Amino acid sequence: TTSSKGNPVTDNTIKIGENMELSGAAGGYGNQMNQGIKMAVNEINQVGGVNVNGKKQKFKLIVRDNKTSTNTSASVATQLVNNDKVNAIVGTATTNAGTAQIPNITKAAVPAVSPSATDPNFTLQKNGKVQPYVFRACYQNNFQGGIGAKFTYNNLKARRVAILYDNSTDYGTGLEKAFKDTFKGKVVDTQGFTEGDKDFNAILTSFKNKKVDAIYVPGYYTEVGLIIKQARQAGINVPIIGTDGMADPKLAQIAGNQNSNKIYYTTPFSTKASESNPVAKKFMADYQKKYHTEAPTFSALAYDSVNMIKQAIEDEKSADSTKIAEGLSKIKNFDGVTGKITINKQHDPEKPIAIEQLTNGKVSNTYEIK
Amino acid sequence: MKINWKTNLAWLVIMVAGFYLMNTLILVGVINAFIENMLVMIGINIILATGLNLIIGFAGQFSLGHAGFMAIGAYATAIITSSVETPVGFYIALIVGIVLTIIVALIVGIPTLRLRGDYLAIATMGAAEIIRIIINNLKITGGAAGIFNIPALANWPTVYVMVCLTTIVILNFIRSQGGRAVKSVREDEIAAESVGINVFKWKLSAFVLGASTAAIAGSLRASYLQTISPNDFNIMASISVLIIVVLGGVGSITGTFVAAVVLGVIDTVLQNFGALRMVIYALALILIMVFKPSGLLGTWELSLAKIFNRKPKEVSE
Amino acid sequence: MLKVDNLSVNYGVINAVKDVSFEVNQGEIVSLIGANGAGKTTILKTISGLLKAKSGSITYLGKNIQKISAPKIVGAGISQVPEGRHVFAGLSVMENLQMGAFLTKGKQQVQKNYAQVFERFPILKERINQDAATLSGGEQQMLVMGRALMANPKLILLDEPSMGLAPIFINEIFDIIKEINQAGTTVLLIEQNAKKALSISDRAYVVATGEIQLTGTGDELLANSDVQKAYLGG
Amino acid sequence: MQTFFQQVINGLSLGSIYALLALGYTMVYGIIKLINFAHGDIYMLGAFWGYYSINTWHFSFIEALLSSMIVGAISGVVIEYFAYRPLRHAPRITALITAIGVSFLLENGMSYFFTSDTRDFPQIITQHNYNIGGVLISNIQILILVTACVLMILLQLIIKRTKMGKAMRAVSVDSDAAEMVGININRTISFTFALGSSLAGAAGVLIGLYYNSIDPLMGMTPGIKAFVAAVLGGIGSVPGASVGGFLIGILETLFQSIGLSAYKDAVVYGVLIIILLVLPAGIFGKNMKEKV
Amino acid sequence: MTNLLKVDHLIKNFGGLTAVSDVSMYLDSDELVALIGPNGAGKTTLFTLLTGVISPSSGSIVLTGKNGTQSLNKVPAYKVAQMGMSRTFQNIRLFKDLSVLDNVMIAMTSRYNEGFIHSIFRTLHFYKTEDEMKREAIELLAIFDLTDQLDTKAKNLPYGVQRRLEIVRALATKPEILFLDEPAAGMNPEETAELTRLILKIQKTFHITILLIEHDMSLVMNVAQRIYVLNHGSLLASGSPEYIKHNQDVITAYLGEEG
Ligand SMILES: Nc1ncnc2c1ncn2[C@@H]1O[C@H](COP(=O)(O)OP(=O)(O)OP(=O)(O)O)[C@@H](O)[C@H]1O
Ligand SMILES: Nc1ncnc2c1ncn2[C@@H]1O[C@H](COP(=O)(O)OP(=O)(O)OP(=O)(O)O)[C@@H](O)[C@H]1O
Ligand SMILES: [Mg+2]
Ligand SMILES: [Mg+2]
Repeated sequence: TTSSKGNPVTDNTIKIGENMELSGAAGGYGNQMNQGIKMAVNEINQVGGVNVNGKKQKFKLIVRDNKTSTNTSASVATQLVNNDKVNAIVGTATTNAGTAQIPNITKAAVPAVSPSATDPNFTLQKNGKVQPYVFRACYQNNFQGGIGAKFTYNNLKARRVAILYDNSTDYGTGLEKAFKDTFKGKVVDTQGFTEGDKDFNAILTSFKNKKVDAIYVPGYYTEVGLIIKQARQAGINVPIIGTDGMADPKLAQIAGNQNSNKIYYTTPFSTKASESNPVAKKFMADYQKKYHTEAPTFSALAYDSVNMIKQAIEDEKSADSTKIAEGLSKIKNFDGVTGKITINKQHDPEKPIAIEQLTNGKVSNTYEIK
Repeated sequence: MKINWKTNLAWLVIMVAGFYLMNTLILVGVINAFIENMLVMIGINIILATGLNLIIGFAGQFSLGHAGFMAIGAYATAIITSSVETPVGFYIALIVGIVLTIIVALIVGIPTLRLRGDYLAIATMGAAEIIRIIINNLKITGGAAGIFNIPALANWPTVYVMVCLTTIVILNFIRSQGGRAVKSVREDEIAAESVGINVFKWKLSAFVLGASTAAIAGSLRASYLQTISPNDFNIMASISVLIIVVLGGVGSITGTFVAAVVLGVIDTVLQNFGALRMVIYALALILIMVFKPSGLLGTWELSLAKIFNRKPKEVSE
Repeated sequence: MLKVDNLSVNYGVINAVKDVSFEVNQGEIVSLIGANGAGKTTILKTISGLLKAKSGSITYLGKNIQKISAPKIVGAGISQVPEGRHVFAGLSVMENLQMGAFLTKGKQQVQKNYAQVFERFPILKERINQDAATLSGGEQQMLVMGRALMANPKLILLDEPSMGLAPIFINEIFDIIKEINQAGTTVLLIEQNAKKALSISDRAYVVATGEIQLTGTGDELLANSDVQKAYLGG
Repeated sequence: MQTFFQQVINGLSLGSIYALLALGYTMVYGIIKLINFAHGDIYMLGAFWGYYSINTWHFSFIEALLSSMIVGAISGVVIEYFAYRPLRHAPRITALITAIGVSFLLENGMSYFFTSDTRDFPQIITQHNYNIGGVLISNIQILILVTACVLMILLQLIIKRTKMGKAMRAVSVDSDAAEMVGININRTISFTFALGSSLAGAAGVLIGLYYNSIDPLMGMTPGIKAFVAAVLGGIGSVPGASVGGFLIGILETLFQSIGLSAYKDAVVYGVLIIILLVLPAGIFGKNMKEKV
Repeated sequence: MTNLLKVDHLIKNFGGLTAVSDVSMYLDSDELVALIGPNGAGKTTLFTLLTGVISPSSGSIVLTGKNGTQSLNKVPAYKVAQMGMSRTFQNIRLFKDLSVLDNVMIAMTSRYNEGFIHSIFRTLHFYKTEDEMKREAIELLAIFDLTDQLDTKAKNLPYGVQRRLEIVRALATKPEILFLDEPAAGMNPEETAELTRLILKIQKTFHITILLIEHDMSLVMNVAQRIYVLNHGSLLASGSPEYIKHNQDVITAYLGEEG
C-alpha cells in the first residue's frame, strides 16, 4: 500500500463502501439514504455496470453501520479503505460522523461523498484549503440558510421572525446562524430544541405574544412535523419556514394535513420541479414502485451521491480511488435527481434551489430561486 | 523489608515487550490501520474503564457521569492543540484537561457524594449532562457541530504509554493504604468510620482520581480521532463505559482489560453485520450477563507476585 | 409430625450437614443443641425450604415437603424465627406483624393473634409505630417471634430465640415457648442456652460438626456428663 | 396572565406524560431496586401495538388502550422472566446492564424488523381544543392528565389496600423475610412487572395519540426523564413519581418559556441535584438511617 | 484527678422517645466497666452517642486522654475513633469481602501515612510503611489466634471468629477506650468462657479501658470492676458486681429472681 496511492480496482468490480448511520440517533435518516444508495447501485448493475474506458464493471456495495457515533465511523472508514479496499465511499449522513472518517480516507486516498453533511467547513481543511477526498451532495448551511432568510424577507415580507432550531445537531445550529446572518428583519426570539423532543408547546406559547410574522425552523421532519402540529393547534397561523431536512412526505403526516398550511422549505428536490427533470421523474416512479412510498429527500441525495461517483468514473475512464476523487472534483452539469450539479472549488455542489409551499399537506407552489 | 523487585521488573518487561510486539506487527503489516484503530480505541476504553472501576468497583460509588469528565479532557485538548499544534501543546493540553477535570470533579463530588446508590448515579449523570449541554451551547467549543480538523498529536504509542501509566497509577493506588481505605468505604461506611476512616475524603479521592483518568482518555480520543462533538459524551457514552466495567467484573482491573478487548473486538466484528449489529450486540450483552453475573472475571486479579510466590512454595513442599 | 431422614446439605463443597435423621412428634418441644458452626441453622433452613438438601428426605404430616417452596411450607403451617433478627426494616412494628399474618385466614383470628402477641411482648405495643429497623436488638428478637406467631403455626422453628435478651426476659421467653406449646403448637428449638432449653424440652438432639451425636429426653441430656462439660459450662 | 395559565397547562400536560411513565418505573424499582432501563421501550412497544392494532384491525381507542396494556404486561413479565429473574441473587448492577441490553434489543430489534421510520399515529380520537378564557386545552391533554391521576390513585390503593400490595412492600424491604412469612416472591415480582409495564403500554397509546408520532427510539429520552422524575419524587413512592413527573414537566416548561430552552435539560438536572442534596431520598422517599 | 472519659447529663431523643435520659457516668484509665440493662434500655444508643455516630440532644462528653482534654460533642465518628475510642457492633459489621489482614490494616490507616505520591511511585517509604503496618497487624492477630487465616475473607469465618476479628480490628486503632457491644451473643457457655479470658488478656496487654455491654451475667460478673445499670434510658444503679448482683431494683428490672 505504500508504493502507490489509493485503492485500484481489482477483479473487475468497483467496490463502493457505505459508511452509514443505520442505528442510533440518525438511524431513521440513514436508512432512507441506504435505500437510495441501494437503488442506485442496483440500477447501475442492472444495465451491466459502469462504463470504464469501454469496459463494463459492476458496483459492489459494502454496507457498514456506524451507529451514529464518531469513533465507530472512524473505525468503519478504516475497515472500508484498508480491508475492503473500496474505491469510493458514500457516507456519512451526519457531519460529526463524517469528519471522523476524513483522516483515514485521506491517508488511504479514497474519496467519500456525503449525501447530507451540511457544515460549511466539512469539506475544508483547517487552513481553508479544500479536503482533497471529501465531497458532498447537499447544500452547505450558509447557502440554504441565506436563501431561507432572503425568501422570508422578500417574498413573505416577514419582518419579525422567531427561530426554533435543532440545537443538538450542526445542521440546526449552522442554519440558525446562517439565517440570522442574512436576515434583514428582526429576529425577535431564538429558541432551541433537542433531537427527539416531542413537546414544543411551551416555546410556541412564548412566541405567541411576540407578534411574529413568521417562524424559521431549521431541523428534521420528525421534530418540525410536531412543531407545525402544535403551533397550529395553539392558534399560531403565521408562515413556518424550514429547510431540506423537512422535505419529506412524513412531515405532513406527522403534522396532519389540516395543519400543514403556509409551510415553506428550501429543497434541492422539488416534486414540482421533477416534472421538468426526467432523472427525478424516473427516480420518483422507481422509488414508489420499490418502496411503496413517496421518495424522501435523503434517499434522493444518497441516490445522487452514488451516481456522482459513477459519473466521475466514466469521466476519468478509471475507477481507481484517486481517479474517482479527481473526477468528482471536476463534475459539471451532472443531471441528478436533486438538479443539475456542478462541484465547485470547495467540493460543494452547486445546484438550483427551490422553495416549496405546502397547503393542506400538499405541495401547492414552488418558487424557483435564481 | 521486602520490595517486589521481581514483579515490578517483570511488569516492566511485559510492557516494553508489548510495545515492541505491536511495533513489529505494524511493520510487517499484520496490524493495519484498521486493526490499529481498533486497538487504540480499546486502549482509550481501558483508560476510561479502569478509572470508573476504581469509583464503582473499589469505592462502591455508583457514578454515571464518566462521559462528562471525558468531555472536559477532550475539549481542553481540542481547543488548546488547535492553536498550539505541537507535541508540547498536546501535553500542556493533557495537563490542563486533567486539572480542569479535577476541579469539576471536586465541584460535582463534594455535594453529590453524600448521596447513596442510585441517587448518586442520577446526580452524577445529571452533572455530566449539564457539562455536555454547556459545551453544546458555547462558542469556543463549536456548539453542536463540535470541533474537527484537530491536529493529530496522539498516535498509538502515546495511547499505549498512557494505558500503562494510568493502569500503574490506579493499580498502585488500589494496592496501597488508599485502596484499602476506599474498599472499606464500599464494604461498610459505618464500620469504616468506627476505625477512623474519613469516609468522605476517601470517596472523594477515588472519585477525583477516576475522573482524571477519564480526562486523559478524552484527550487522547480528541487527538487521535481529530474530531469531537457534544454527542460523543452523552448518557449512552457513560453507559458504555459502565458496561465494560460490569462485564469485566466490578472490582477487577484485569477484568476491565479483558472486557474492553472483548467488547472492542465484538464491536468491530459486528461491523460486518450491517444494520443487525446492534441487535446482536444487545443479545450478546444479555447472554453474557445472565450466564456470567459477576462479570467475565468476577473480582479475580492477575497477580505476578502470587505466581512468583507460588513456585518456591511448591519446591519446598 | 416432622421426620427428617438421612439429610445432607452442602454449601458449595462444604458439607455442613451430614446424614442427619431425627423426628419431632405432635405436641412436643424438641431441641437441637451444639457448638457454633455445628450445622443447626442449616438444618432448620432446609426444613423451612430456604436451602435445598443434597440428599435425604423431610416428611411433614406424612407428606414429603422437600420440593415445596418456602412460602408454601409456611402455608402448610411451619413458621420460623430465623437467626439474626430478620425484621422488615423500614416497616413499622405493626406492619411487621401484619406481614406475619399474610396467610392467616379470618379477621377475627388475626385480631386475636395481635392481642396475644401484645400480651406476651408488651414492649412491642409501646413501639407499635416505630420503624422496626430502629428497635433495639432484643426488641427485634421479640418482634420476629411475634411475627411468626401471627401465622398460627402448627410447628414453629425457633433459632436461638433468647439471643440478646436480658436475663429477666430469658426466663420469660422460655415460659412463652412452653405456653405456645401447651396451646397446641409443636416446637423445634435451637439454643445456645442449653441448660434452659433442655429443661423445657421433651426430647433433644446434640449436633456436632454436622452430625447428630447424642439424643435423649431433656432431663437425660441435662444429666449427661459429656453434655455438661461441652455445652452447659462445666 | 393568559400566557401564564397557558404555560401552566403546557407544563401539566407534559408532566402528566412523565408521571405516567414514572409510575411504572417506580413500581419496578420499588420492589427489586432495578433501574428498569427497558421501561421506556415497553412504552414504545405499547405505542407500536396501538399503531398496528388500529391501522390493521381497526381497534377502537378503548380496545387499543386495553390491548396495549395487556401487551405491555406480557412483555414486562417475559422480560423479567428471561433477563432479570436469573440474576435475582446477582449484584444489582449486573441486572442494570441486562436491562440496558434489553433496551438496546427492543430499540434495535424494532428498528431492524419494522424500520426505524417515524410513523404518524392514527388519530382515532380527533383533537378538540377548548378555549377557557383564552387558555387552550385539548381533549387529549385532559384525557392524559385524568388517566395519570386516576392510575396514580389506583396504584396507591393497590399497594396500600390489597394483599398483593402488601406482598409487594414486604418483598421490597426484605425478600428473605418475605419468604419466611409465606409470600411467593416470584409471583409478586411478576405481578409488579405486569402492573408497571401495563402502565407503560397504556402510556404508549395515549402519548402516541397526543403527539401523533412514534418511532422505535421514542422510549429513550422520556425513559430517562421518567426515571429522573421517579428519583426526584423518591423512588419507590407512587405519589412521588407523579409529583416528580409533574415537577419536571413544569420546570421544563418554565425554563423554555423564559427563553432558556437551550439549557432546559441542564436546569432540570441542576434542580434535581439541588433537591437531592436537601432531600437525599427524593421528595417522598424515606431516608432510611441505619441503626447501628 | 480527671476521669479518662466523663459523660454529663447526656440526653438523646428520637422523636417522642427519650432513649437516653440524663445519663452521667465516667470511665478511668485501665478500668473494665460493664453496662447492663433490659432490652431497649438505651445501651446501644449510648454507645453510638459516645462514638460519635449520632450526636446527643444535649449533655456533654469529654475525653481526657493522651492528647489532653477534648470535648466530643458534634465530633464525627471517624475523628472520635482517631482520638482513641473504638468499638465493636451488636450486629457484626466487618468488611465482609476483604481479607482478615485487610480488615485489620484498614483500622491502622489513620496512624500510618503512606502518602499518595509514595504509593503511586512505590517509594522506599511506601514499602517501609506497608511492612510496618503488616507486622503490627500480624502481631495483633497472633494474640487472637488468627494468623493462619490472614487471607480468608471475613464473611467466610465462623460466627465466633468474626466476633474476635472485630475486636482485633477495634484494637488496631490503638484505642484508649474500647467499647464492646454484646461480644458473647450467640456463643455457648464454653465459648463465652474463652471470650472472658480473652477480654481480660487484652486489658492487661494493652492497658486500655473497656466498656462492655452484655446480657450474659457469667461474663459480666467475672470481668467487670464496676457496673452501670441502665433502665428506660436512665441510670438505675451503679457499683461493684457484688453490689449490683444484690441490688433489689436491678433484680426486679433486669436480673430476675435467679440472676
Ligand atoms: N452461606 C454459607 N456458605 C458457606 N458456608 C456456610 C454458610 N452458612 C454456613 N456455613 C458453614 O456451615 C457450617 C454450619 O453452619 P450453621 O450456621 O448451620 O451452624 P450453627 O450450628 O447454626 O452455628 P451457630 O450456633 O453459630 O448459629 C459452618 O461451618 C458454617 O461456617
Ligand atoms: N433511631 C431510632 N428511632 C427511634 N427509636 C429508637 C431509635 N434507635 C433506638 N431507638 C429506641 O431506643 C431504645 C433504646 O435502644 P437501644 O438499642 O439503645 O437498646 P439496648 O439497650 O441496646 O437494648 P438491647 O439490649 O435489646 O440491644 C429502644 O427502645 C429503641 O427502640
Ligand atoms: Mg445458627
Ligand atoms: Mg443493644
